[in-house]
Amino acid sequence: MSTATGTRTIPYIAACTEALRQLLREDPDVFLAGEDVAGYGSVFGYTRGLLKEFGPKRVFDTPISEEGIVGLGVGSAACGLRPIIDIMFMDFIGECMDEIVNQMAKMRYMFGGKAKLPVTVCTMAGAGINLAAQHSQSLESWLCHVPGLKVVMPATAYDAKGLLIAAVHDDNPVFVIFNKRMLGVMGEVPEEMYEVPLGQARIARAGTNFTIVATGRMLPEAMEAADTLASGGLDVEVIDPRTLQPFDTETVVNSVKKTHRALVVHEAVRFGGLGAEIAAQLQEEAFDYLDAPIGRVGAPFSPVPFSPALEKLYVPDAAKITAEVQRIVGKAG
Amino acid sequence: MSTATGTRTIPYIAACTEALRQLLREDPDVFLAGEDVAGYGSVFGYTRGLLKEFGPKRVFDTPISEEGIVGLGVGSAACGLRPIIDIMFMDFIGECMDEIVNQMAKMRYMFGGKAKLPVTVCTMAGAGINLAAQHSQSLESWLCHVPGLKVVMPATAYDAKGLLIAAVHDDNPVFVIFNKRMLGVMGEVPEEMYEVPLGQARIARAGTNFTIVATGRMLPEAMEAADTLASGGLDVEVIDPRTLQPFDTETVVNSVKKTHRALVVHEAVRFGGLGAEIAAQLQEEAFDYLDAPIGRVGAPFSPVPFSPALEKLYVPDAAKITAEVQRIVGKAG
Amino acid sequence: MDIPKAKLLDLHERMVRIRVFEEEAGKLMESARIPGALHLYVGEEAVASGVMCNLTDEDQITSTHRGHGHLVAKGGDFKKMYAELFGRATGYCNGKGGSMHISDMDLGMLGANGIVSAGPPIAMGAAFADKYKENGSVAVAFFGDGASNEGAFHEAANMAATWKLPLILLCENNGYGEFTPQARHQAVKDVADRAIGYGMPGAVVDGMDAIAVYEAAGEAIARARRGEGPTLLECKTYRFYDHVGIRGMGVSYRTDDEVLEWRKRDPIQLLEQRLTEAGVATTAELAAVHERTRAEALDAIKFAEESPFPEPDELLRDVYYVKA
Amino acid sequence: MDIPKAKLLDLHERMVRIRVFEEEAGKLMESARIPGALHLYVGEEAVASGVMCNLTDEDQITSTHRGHGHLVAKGGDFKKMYAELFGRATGYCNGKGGSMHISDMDLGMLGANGIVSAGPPIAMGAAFADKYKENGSVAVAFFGDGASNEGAFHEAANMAATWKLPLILLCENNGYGEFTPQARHQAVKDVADRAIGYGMPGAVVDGMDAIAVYEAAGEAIARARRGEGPTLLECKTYRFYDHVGIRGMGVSYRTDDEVLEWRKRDPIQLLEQRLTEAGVATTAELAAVHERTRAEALDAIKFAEESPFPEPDELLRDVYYVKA
Ligand SMILES: Cc1ncc(C[n+]2csc(CCOP(=O)(O)OP(=O)(O)O)c2C)c(N)n1
Ligand SMILES: Cc1ncc(C[n+]2csc(CCOP(=O)(O)OP(=O)(O)O)c2C)c(N)n1
Ligand SMILES: [Mg+2]
Ligand SMILES: [Mg+2]
Repeated sequence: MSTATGTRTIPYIAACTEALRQLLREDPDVFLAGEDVAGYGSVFGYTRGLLKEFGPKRVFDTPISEEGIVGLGVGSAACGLRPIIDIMFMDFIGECMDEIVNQMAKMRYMFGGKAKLPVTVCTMAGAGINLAAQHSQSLESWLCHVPGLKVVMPATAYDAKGLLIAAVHDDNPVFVIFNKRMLGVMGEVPEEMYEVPLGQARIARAGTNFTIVATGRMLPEAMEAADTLASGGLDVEVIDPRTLQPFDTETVVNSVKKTHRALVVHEAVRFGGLGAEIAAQLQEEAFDYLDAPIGRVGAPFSPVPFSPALEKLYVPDAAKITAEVQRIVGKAG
Repeated sequence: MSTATGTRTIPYIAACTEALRQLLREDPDVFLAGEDVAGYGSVFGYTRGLLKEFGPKRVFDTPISEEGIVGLGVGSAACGLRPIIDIMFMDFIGECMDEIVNQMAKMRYMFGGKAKLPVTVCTMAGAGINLAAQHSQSLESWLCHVPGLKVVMPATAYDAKGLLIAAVHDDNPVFVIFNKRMLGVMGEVPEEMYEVPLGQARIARAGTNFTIVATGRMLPEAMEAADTLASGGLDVEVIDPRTLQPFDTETVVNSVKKTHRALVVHEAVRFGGLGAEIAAQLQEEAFDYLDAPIGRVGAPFSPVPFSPALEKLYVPDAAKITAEVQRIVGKAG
Repeated sequence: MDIPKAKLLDLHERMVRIRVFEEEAGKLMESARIPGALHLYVGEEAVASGVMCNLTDEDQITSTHRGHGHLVAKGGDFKKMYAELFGRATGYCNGKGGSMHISDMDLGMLGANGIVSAGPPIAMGAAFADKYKENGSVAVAFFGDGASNEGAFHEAANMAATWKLPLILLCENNGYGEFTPQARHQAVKDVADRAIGYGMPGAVVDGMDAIAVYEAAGEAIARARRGEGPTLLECKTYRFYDHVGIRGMGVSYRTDDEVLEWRKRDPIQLLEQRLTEAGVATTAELAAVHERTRAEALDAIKFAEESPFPEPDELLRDVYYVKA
Repeated sequence: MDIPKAKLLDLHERMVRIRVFEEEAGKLMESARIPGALHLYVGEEAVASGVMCNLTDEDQITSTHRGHGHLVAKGGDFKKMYAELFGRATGYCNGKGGSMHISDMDLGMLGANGIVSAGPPIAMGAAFADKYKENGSVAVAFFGDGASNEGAFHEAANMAATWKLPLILLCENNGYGEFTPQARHQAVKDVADRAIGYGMPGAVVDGMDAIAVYEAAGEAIARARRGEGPTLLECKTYRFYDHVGIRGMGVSYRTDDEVLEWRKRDPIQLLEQRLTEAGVATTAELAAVHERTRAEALDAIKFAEESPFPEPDELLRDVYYVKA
């Protein structure tokens, strides 16, 4: 695998940039717009160099106007372009939820199928770097509840590139939710363009005794927990849904039918998070196979605190996942 | 019960108006603001007469500026007033989600407990009267996912009055989600002020064989389904959570421990709706008591269609609930 | 008037088509033959028609909750429109949109919209696409005086001005945002004044004078086509019927006098008077337009009412685009 | 200058307090002694100080992501401020807010804010409360040139004007919205021009001239206190350090020349020059202010760094108000 032609080990952030570059090269109707994505290359640096290569017609900065920015995406997509829109922090989607939910998501349906909206929205979620309550949220469950949207959350460099390309190639509105703490994570990434198909989960680690479903930044934590648990004799299967909407129920259900126990992990607040939906589906689809209730690990029911002393208690991690698996396994007796 | 002093049978809408009137009379710091709530008495008519009694200082119309309207609520509440804010249709909260989620919900926490925000937001949810995709949504699960907010959804005239009063008396931001199809529903309502305590579910119908948890407009549908099922020998308990956040898990869990089977019903889209959270909690808390998976009935995964021919297929009703209970009971064998 | 006769007659016909469409639609609503709520455009015909006479099918518009007039003026088909109001499978949106989401992408009509001020950002995006493709097209965002207080308007206006997009922000100021008079929802008299804050030209036009609208919109549109950027055009107009339907919900918020005063300036009568005075058309010729339009409307209503409802499988269709 | 000497010295002291607080805070960030990101106010001291010299603790302000300066000028306590930046239990927000949410409700400082343009709607609500209570207080919303493009600003401005609220919309135009120069985020040169569209007065002030800001803000505030409604005041200013921290992230978006040109108009030096020339204070007296402030800051930093972190149970506290 590591010697496949043109595959290098590069950081997640470079995989994002490469995907954008290739997408912009591939199709003159693709453009990239957002706050400080051009001149500055985004505050996260993931669009650096693109203005230089593609010029200000294709890559440009917008005013600080999230509702307008999404409107730019909706209107131009409806007129045949293929916009890539950046909403700097996921926390800011509250500024443009109407445009996302009542326009972008519904236009096609409301117009009886006569509109096509190939628009991609990139945004950055996640806590853990002391940015406090308004720059740390994971709000994907809002979007997943909205018919008409697709939502992906890449957890590896490979998926960051492949999901972003698939998102832009898709003829529907797709949200690509990156995680700010993953930008430096290294991974093997082919040089050429490739798609990670939307709607397909990945078995990140095969196992037989227990299933952990982990999204985004929680994937490496779950992998670490699985290692720890392995030394205790539990052979954990770890699944990365990759696409959150449409959700690949089948892969997860099949795993649980085999392992009989599962834990869902996400960074978002536990109450009302996507984990609730996944747990609900699992008990619906695999009820007779379950030896224990489906567990859920997510953030506690509070805003994200600034103090490092509290934030480290707030964000789920391998230790919490391990403990929760052990509790469930214990319970299952 | 029907002869309690000062109790009359009045419509849900009149219960709302009465609560507002009594709240405005009780406390000079209470005011009511929203689009066309004063001169016109709201497009739903539930604030009619209040301008006349309280004058334009206490009851007034705002520009069409949802973000500003919520800001009015946040800023004035932080400065000691007790605002009641109306967001005409729940579909419009996308216009003010930032103000709701990043300001209203978090200010107290971010300021280390030094702010108090006694603000109530009233809004109208629900489909079924051919208002199409942007005037029919039930988006409560977004709000329930946000720490710092409380959310109630009255399903009877009694609760409309009592929950609204409790919401305004509460020193936290509370959303009161009415349903446009319930405004004419009659119920017994005491004349005097009373609170329906936030966070307490109500057993709307006691039963032993099966639990239906139904919110808002789905309560009467669930009651009808329970009647139908009773004639088939199934003694259904129906629970109305009344408050969605904080959710009264205990009442629901206790019921399920007794009945061993449950169905959660809401008008919102099923995927990612509050039903997912309730189902997830139930299987966590009552796993060993369950004879069948927790079922969920909600709207299908599409925007709300305009055509009556489609909308009647879209909105859950007694028939769908009955069928789903029968399916679950059959499955449970 | 150095406007060609054909153009003037075109202008007139569009106005009559709106009027007739709306009167019949209003009756359908009041008699509950159709479901849902209609926001009628009667009284404001000069605005949509005056603007649309300057556009082709390649130009885009975004509309409002009061959207029938815009679609009719842009060339909307009565049959598909009425069928949509009836919620039938033959409607513009297969019955799934209804009055508030009626649209025709082929005519560049990007939808009526149930969200106040949702149009400007979308039209701004459309104008961006026009500029990007250098196709010489423009986009027009219709919105009301009430809508001008939404943040969405502000953001779209600023972006359009900053990027010199071929966008016309077309404010239909009918004096009320729903039931709230303008003076109680904004401190300015002219929404057009807001143009100054974005660095674009703004102008006020008599929205009951179809020719004035035609000419002012024509200038703004020409300017946009020349790549000189957006314009905020405010047309002072009035809705002759209520906010919703013909009689509304029976709560009075306008005086009878005010309504009568405005009705005296009926935009169709005003234009007809000018056309006959100028010898462009005879009274009989103009009356004939009304008549044949009425016949077309009644015929379309019949078609609509006889059309089938969408099949159940339509419920979940077109939530997403699916490759064929 | 017919401003009392005490007022002038007060103005100067507030500016110095901001400068010193920020320089030390910047060092703490660059040396990673504190977590998170800081947006420093250095260069803009005249604005916060000039405004705040007109306010009492009963007046409210809302701030921005660049909020330390506003809190210092409003009388913020160095110990509680630094402790907050350190994420300690003794901080203003018990360590839960940090730089971007630093606040002191007792001083009427309704929070720094991580959401651009979140301040104006909240300040508008505060101004509404002032009017409602007829307490003679005013609210001031600070916001940037970049923030003036958000819909939230627009909605708040329109509401304040419509209701004649005692609100000052105080634009700190430092020429950049994050890294985007003003000319690329809006077509107007003066944000103050937007006032016209709301029907309120607007004015441009030299934001490096503390006395000019003091006087212009004083007028607007007096007007608001008289019940005559809001004003949009734009102060042209500049941030001497980067958008985030002192050196930022090393991507250049301003020329060195531009920065140097603005630094020549250091607002503190400008004021000190005027004060000494007018004989209001000697150079030594002014220097003493810097010195004692620096000592206070270092002392406060020591206090902060020695303070305990919040206990784990603080995590779930104050999500809701709970009756005692
Ligand atoms: C975001 C949003 N807020 C409120 C409404 C409810 N509403 C529908 S029409 C309307 C009035 C719009 O006024 P204006 O823009 O002047 O248009 P007009 O009806 O006068 O043509 C309102 C408030 C809505 N549909 N969307
Ligand atoms: C709603 C929102 N959008 C974007 C950002 C990211 N952001 C933080 S500061 C900033 C620039 C603000 O510019 P301006 O208002 O001019 O203030 P300045 O930083 O120049 O003081 C941006 C875009 C944000 N915090 N909130
Ligand atoms: Mg209007
Ligand atoms: Mg700035």
